Amino acid sequence: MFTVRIQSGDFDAAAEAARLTQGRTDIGAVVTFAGLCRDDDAAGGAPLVALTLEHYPGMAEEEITRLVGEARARWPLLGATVIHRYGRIVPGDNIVLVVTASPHRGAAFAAAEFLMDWLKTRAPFWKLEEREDTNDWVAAKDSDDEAAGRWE
Amino acid sequence: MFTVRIQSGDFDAAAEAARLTQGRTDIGAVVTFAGLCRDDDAAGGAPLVALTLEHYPGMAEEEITRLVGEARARWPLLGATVIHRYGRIVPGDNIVLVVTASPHRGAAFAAAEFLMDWLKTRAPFWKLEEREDTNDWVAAKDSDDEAAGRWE
Amino acid sequence: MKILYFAWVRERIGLAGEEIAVPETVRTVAELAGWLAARGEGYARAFENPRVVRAALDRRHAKPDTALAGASEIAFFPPMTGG
Amino acid sequence: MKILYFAWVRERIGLAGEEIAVPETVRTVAELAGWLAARGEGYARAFENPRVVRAALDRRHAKPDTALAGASEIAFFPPMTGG
Repeated sequence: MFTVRIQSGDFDAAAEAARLTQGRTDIGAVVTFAGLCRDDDAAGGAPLVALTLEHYPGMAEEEITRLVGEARARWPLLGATVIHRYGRIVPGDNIVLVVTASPHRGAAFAAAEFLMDWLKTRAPFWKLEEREDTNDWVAAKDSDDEAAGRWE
Repeated sequence: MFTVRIQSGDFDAAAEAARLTQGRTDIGAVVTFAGLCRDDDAAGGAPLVALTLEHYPGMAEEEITRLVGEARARWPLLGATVIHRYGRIVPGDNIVLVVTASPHRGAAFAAAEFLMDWLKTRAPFWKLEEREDTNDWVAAKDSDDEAAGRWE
Repeated sequence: MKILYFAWVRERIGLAGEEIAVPETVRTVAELAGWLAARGEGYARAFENPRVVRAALDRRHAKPDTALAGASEIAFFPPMTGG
Repeated sequence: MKILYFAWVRERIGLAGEEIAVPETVRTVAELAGWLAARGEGYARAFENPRVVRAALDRRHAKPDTALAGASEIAFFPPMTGG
């Protein structure tokens, strides 16, 4: 089962992982990645109040679906779920979920990491940081381009 | 919070992950690995009825605690939970859980994979495969030694 | 042609999207960005550093030299920061 | 000295563990394995390929040339297959 959802509400990581494995005996490894909103206290900066995630409706789901297809072409996946939230998110809350299921752990780990790396650089989402004194768009990180580049 | 448990009963992956993040805003990434008993249908073999996991009480917990310490020395972890079951386990059931929490996804992924690779080759557990016609001890895999070796 | 703007590209232009009749002489993504930049101050600021503005044509990532061809929807936005 | 056996080492020897007075001439893990192998048929089968039997001394992985020194517990077992 392969699922991609873009939603404003929270997700239940456990329920999503359970949906991939229930009633099956061919899955040996399930890797779940949850990305959370972190109060990173930028050096000298004011505390983060919230993130607002803007997205490109339609393309967000289509692009992530293409990434899942690419992951399936590279690794023997028996299931995958990707959920990305949009809207206002406060520190400690979930932002993104990736679950991969495979007979073997190496494939499940690699596919989850691949999906996260590519999500960061290709899924059309933009983070606006709301701090006590300012609102700023988050700048893309070179380290994310490098992380995605290692799969090419 | 760092936790190692060896138990015969099942675990709740979601509850364990939630315990690591609740009330905190400094965690950006949580990686959860669940290893399941798979009916692998060895070529021409009879179906797997169950696995029985034997372990070395005392040493199992101590050795995994040492591996968690090694992971903490290598990556900036804010929490980790490792649970390994023993006893009779049927296809589809959980065997092992690794949860890692970190500010950044790269560290959480790497630490979870490191812990799984080293668990496979260093934690004192042995699997007895119960099939319809035979009971056999699982042989260690060269691929597991190679997976562990890449961290040295 | 339907043109969409996201994040600070949207804020600078002051519009989430618009329907524009693009001249036939404007053939690529980069040419469209340059043509839009001449429409006013907000557009000029949005495209002041064209290398950091990304584009999608009919909801697929496009490069500066990608031909607009018969595309019906184009979006301009900053490098992505989701995940 | 407390000696423990696991998995097929335990099955071949027919014991999960035993308390044995090890002669002082037996100084290393490999020497102890060799000395045990001479105790009977089950032991001989357990240690017939000494390279595949692993050991832990006081619950830490040990190598064939690790000295028994003052250890109080040693365990012999096949390569591990957990996880």
